[in-house]
Amino acid sequence: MRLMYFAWVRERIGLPKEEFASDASTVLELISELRQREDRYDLAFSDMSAIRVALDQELIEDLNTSLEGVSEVAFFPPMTGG
Amino acid sequence: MRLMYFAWVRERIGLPKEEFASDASTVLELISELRQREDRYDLAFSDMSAIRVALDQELIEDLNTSLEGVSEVAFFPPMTGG
Amino acid sequence: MDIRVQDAPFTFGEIAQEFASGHAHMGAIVTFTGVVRDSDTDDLDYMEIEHYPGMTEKAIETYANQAKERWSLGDVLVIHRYGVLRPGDMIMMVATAAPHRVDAFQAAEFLMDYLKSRAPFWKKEVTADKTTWVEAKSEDEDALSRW
Amino acid sequence: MDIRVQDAPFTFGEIAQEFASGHAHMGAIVTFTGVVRDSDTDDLDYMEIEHYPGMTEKAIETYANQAKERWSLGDVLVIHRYGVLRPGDMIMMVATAAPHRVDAFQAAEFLMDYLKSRAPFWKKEVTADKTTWVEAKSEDEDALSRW
Repeated sequence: MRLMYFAWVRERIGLPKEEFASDASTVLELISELRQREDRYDLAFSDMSAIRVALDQELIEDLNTSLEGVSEVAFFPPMTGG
Repeated sequence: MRLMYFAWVRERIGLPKEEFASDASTVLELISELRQREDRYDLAFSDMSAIRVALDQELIEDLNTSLEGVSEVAFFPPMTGG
Repeated sequence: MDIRVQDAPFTFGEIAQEFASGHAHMGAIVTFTGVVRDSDTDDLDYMEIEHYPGMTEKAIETYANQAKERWSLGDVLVIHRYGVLRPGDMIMMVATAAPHRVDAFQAAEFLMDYLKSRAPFWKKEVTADKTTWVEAKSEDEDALSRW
Repeated sequence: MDIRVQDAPFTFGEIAQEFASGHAHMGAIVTFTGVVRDSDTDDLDYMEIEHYPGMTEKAIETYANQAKERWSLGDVLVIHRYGVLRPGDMIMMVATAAPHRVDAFQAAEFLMDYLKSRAPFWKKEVTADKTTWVEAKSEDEDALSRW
């Protein structure tokens, strides 16, 4: 799947996006996998209250949401538009 | 004092304004005097719930307000600006 | 503060652009524009707006000052026309500039509610076969109670 | 419905004028314009807005459709810029046209509240000596609860 990072999440991880092969069945499992990869991921996801998630460009509220059929997962801080 | 009439009050009375010498001490007394002058005044003031009053260009709520020192009294229907 | 009561048309876009420019500390600009609506049967020939010269300007200034006391505002503009207007013509506009959006919105709505029911304007609608004074709506009067 | 996400500047007044014209059954036009505010110490060099191409347009369209379902609206326009903006530059605008003023105001406020906290934009402020990601405000999140 494609992972997308925005704003300071992008800066902490050091990438705007990447392809990542994962067997995670939920968002929470995917985050655990990423945190174990490297410190920069662990740091980026250390405070999940500051992270928002979109699956295929739709915001989700619950980190237990299934990743089945999802091709793009985006992680970013709370939005500051307007 | 100067009396001013607007919108359908003006049309019913048939004048935009007039000078009128009155000894009325309140707005209510002035209206009674006017109603006794002629039918067109009586008709214009027959439903006071549909009439708004300004003294020297300030809206008033209470018809018992004193006319002391007032030089301009205006009568008109509820306003429809905007 | 800029208050204009006039029979001449105004160009909303130009005035809005000028109002919105050059306020480096005002993050939020709100405008409201009132347009003459045609009747449901599209037969409105024209609308005629009467006002009370002198009182009109004073009343609008009073409400604009009240808005500046209640909200954090950088600037306020009100233009209101009188005379003959046709469907699609712009009757009036309000513009507010504030550091934050809530103040700009609230002040503009407050001004609109007061202009509707407390500024001395009266509207007459003229079609081919009749002339009608627009009646004040009870919901416009009720709208004032929220302030 | 007209939704534009762009890095190019836009001329608020021209777009507002065009939007407000030619709606003979829409009596009320509301616009909101967001302007880059300088810092309290006037040292903001520029702001950089990042967004999520694709999702941004979809999210705005979703909220605009929700507004059209909730209120009686004739038309909706949203423009939001991304990229580098300087103090005084216009970041975004919303415009709504409705038969009555309450719908036009409510829809514009609803859209603003959702654009603030639910459209994927992020602002970074750059001064001579530091770079800061703007933090989301709890009052912006709270504002959503009224809808």
